[in-house]
Amino acid sequence: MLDYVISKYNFWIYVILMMIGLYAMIGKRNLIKKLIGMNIFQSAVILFYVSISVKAGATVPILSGHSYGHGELIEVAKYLNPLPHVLMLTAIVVSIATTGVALATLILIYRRYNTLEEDEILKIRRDTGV
Amino acid sequence: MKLVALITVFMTGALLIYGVEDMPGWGDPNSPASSHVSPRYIQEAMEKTATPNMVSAVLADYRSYDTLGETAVIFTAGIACILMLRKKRKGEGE
Amino acid sequence: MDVVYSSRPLWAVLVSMIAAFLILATGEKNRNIRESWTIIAAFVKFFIVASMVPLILQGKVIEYTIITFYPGLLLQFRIDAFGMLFGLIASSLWIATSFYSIGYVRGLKEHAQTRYFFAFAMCLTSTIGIAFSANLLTFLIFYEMLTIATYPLVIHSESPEAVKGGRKYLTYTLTAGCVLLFATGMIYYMTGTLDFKAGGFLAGSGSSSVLIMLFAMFIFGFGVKAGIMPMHEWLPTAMVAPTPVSALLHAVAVVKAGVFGCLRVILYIFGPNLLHNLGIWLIMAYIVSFTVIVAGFLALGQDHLKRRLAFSTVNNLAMIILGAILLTKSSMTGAIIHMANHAFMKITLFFCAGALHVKAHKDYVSQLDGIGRQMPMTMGAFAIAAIGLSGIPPMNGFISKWFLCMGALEANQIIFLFVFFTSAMLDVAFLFPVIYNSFFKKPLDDVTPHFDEAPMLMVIPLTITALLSVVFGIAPDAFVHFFSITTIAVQNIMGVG
Amino acid sequence: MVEQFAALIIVAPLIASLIVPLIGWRQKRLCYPWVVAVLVVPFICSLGVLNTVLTTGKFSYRLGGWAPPWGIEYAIDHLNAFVLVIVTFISLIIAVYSKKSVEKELAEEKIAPFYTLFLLLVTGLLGIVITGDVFNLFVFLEISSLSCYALIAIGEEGAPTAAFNYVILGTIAACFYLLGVGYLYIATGSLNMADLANILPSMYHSKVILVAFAFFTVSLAIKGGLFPLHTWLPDAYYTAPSVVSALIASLMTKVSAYVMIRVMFTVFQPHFSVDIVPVLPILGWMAVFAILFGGIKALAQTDLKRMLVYIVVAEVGYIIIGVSVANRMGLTGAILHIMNDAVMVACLFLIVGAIFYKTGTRDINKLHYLNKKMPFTMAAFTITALSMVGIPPACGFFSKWYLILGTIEAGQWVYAAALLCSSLINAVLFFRVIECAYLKPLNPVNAHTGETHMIQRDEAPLTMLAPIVIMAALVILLGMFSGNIISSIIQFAVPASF
Repeated sequence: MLDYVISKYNFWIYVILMMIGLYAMIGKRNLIKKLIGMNIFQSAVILFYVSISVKAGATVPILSGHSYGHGELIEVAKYLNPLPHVLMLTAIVVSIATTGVALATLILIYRRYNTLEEDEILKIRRDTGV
Repeated sequence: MKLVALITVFMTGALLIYGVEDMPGWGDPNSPASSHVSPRYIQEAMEKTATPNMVSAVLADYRSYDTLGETAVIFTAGIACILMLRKKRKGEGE
Repeated sequence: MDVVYSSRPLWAVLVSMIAAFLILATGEKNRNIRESWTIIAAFVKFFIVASMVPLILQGKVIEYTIITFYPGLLLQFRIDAFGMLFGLIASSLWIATSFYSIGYVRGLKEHAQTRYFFAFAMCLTSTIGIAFSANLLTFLIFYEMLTIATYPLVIHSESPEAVKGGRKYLTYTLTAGCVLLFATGMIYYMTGTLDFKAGGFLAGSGSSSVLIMLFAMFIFGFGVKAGIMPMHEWLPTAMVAPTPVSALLHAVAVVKAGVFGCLRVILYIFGPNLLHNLGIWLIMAYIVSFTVIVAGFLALGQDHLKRRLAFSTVNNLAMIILGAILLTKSSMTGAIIHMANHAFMKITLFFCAGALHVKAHKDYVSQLDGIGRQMPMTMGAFAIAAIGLSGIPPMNGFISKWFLCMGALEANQIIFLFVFFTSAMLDVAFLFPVIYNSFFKKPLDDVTPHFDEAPMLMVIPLTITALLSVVFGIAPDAFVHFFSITTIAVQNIMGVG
Repeated sequence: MVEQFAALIIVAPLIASLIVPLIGWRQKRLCYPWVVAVLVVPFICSLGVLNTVLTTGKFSYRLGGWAPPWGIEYAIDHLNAFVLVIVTFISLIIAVYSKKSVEKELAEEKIAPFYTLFLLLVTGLLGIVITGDVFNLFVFLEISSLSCYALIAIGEEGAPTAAFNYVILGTIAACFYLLGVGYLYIATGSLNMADLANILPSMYHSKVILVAFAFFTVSLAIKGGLFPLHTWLPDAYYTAPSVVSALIASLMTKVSAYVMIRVMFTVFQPHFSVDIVPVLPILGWMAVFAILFGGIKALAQTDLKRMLVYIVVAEVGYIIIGVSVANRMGLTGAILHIMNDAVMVACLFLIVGAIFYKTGTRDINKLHYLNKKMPFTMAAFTITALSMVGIPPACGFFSKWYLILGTIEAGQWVYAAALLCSSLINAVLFFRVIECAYLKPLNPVNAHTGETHMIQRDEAPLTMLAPIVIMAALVILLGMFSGNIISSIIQFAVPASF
């Protein structure tokens, strides 16, 4: 049992992170906290992907000097899986872009309501009848 | 509301952990992820793309279309910020 | 059965649709041109329809496929004798209604005349489409179109009352449409076909409880338009519509489409044999008998002339359905021929009501004392039609009643014979006082004591329809061979059964 | 040659979007013609692609020449060729329409970035539809989402809050999707749809696959606005500028529905989605509630646009019902409804935009005499409304017909009842509007305002009216030719195993 838990501890960590992030996104009333939760969530997903690429005993997927020779068979087990890294480079960019757009919306909201507390915004909107 | 959020979160978490059970162990070199598509990248990247860094090779060549999309995402975000924020400054100036 | 492939059915349907758009394009400014489109379309339509009569009389069927939606789902026209009969009624009476409408709307200086004529032409398009449909899907498509095309006519006056009537009308008909859609889907799922077939095609395709449920759904769906109680509520309310619309609604297009649908279901989808085996025909017969009697009594209580006629319509439609559901040869003949006969008589009555409204501004039975002296032609026509409706020879109503009564005897159900008799009595009771009052009672103060008729555009059509009622009573097969067509239709149905 | 068409569908609007800011820098007025001209290209290309698919069957386009599953491919079959045509055509029409509406609703300096994002949004949607790679789909999903967030945020009062809610839920959806992709990848090692479809059947009972499927479903249900995950949708669609509402309301949810069909029946086989996971009944019931909830909420609205927004919620349910009955008829109905609903919803939103442009109001009770003021717009509205109610020969009838046949075949009476109910609710909704617009005010107090003096015709400008009329005509035409569309395209788009 313990072996089982340890052998997959990368998954437990990302699941916990993801739950924290998701809770912040749904449960928190402050918009900035929601945004932070979003980032935690995205990071959890990124960690999950990166952990997929790990192979025991392998190194980063960059060919070192001596294996530059032509025709020489490259041993697959020696290098990490490069694909998740690539995907996550894209995902990181996406998450930054999302954060940026979300922050821009928050600026718009703050300019209009002077607060980032969801309850207060709702109250203001109710009071102004919109 | 908080309760609903908690329930949702725990359900999601439980679902994810449920899935973990059938996953290959961490770092298993024979897992499908490491054995189906990726070996070819590791073996061929140098030969086909003349790039020792496989991540770069995949990023900029095999899956360069994703990267095109990625730059488009950044461009979108930039323009999005311009669209959303630009007017207000002008408005205040007037 | 020989099948003739021809695009004439399509043109018969399309001509009024084309006219509708021409009417819309011409608009309010060129009224005479606009009206001429209506008239031209009405005549062209009638001639196209009539031109196909000889083929029908030879026992042939005319078919035209427009679009195939899916294997077994076609938009297709097929004219059999029964469809032809309905098409003939609708298209011939449209001519009369067109002239009459022009007189009516101009006489009252109605607003939104373009919309009125547009909707009218669309109504006729859908009605002929219904008459010529080869299958249930095509039928349904035109049936729903008819629902919508009639709506602008019901709310024509735009008064709160009319809007309310319109809402009620839509509520009833659209609900019915949904039920029909579902029932049609069921039939397609069960049999893979929707083609009407004389004598029915459903036998053996499902358990009897499913079939009974389907039958109930269809009767509900079509019964709404046909005014079977208790789904008749919308009909008297929709009386706020202009009179030519009421005439069209209650004599030709809408309610007849409902009845036509009921008959299609009874005779061409389920078929006499199946209904006999299921045993629901008798229940159904009792339900419509109830409608026949109750509608008659309700008509007695109405002072508003158009409402009185509306209940008379409910009464007569139920009688047609009763004839069909008795499932005997004579009763079917009676039912089908009564569709035509009732149309001519009832449209005359409504025309008369409209003429009274336009000329004398009278809407209530109690106001009609002595009006016969002012408007003898109108009231004469009214008298003819009323006599016919009561089933007194030599009017055409007699012929239908005769066959219906024969049918009741053939079916060994004496009780329905009494239903027919009672209904005839009630007809006399609620129509004859109108005639008596208008001719023999002392005129009211506001009645002009000398001849002062409604516009000729109104009087001539109503005279003609009244005369035709007499002609068809003496010679049921005159002109367009209503009787022969009916006989062929009945033979087709019974031949299979 | 035709293969290059496939690439052009994405590349043309993407490159063009880069140029829009430059054009806007010099001359703002030129942004509009540029966008319209550019959007013609993907439309023509998608027609070419559809034609190729129809004549020679499905084909794939390898980006950069790398063979799948190592590289990314466009996998084009009947289904996405069909959806591509819908997306390109509707975005083109809405672009044509946009000119006046944008000029009125947005400040001048926003026009160039607006059109840039407009093109990017279209690019994103097209990218989602055309790709054959699950991760690539995510990237384009994000392009479309990001541009969508921004376009919504610049709308009227309350738009930023609505947009932020959408950002949060949209990101949850995107991350769930990404998790789904990750789980699939960890189990199979592949990202290519066709490759996945080959590998997956052997491991259908793996829990990883089940979880991946669950995450895909939830994610797409959020993106598609399926009840009860629709909470972001009404506010976002309502507050967005008219043009944006039209574009996203007609296309976003439909594209999500497309992806759902793609994932359920291409990546996973119908055997899995239908027999192994109990997801379809759940989706079906969600759809039933979506239809009823959307309809009832719509009934409570007095604002025309808000009413339409809730109708969109209900219409999503239609498509999902078609998917969830999982038979040939139902899916035919669902795919047909993707097209019909896109056209109808776009038309309705365009009309509301035009009414707002001309009268400044969207209040249903203030639409009196609109038939005199804007006869063509109202005629188009009537046609589309009838189609929504399901009156033949308008297209709405036919999708409803196939959907109902599907539910009957599956023996799902409740679904059928929901569909029929929704017809009636739509009838109430739309006839309420039609009554207000066509009939004299019922309230006698208002009667004197319009009774005597003639109402002048005051129709929307041609750039707005022409798209509306075209869409209304399409509503009828697509209905009339639904048979041809089904027999030549949709019957091949439905997975063969049904």
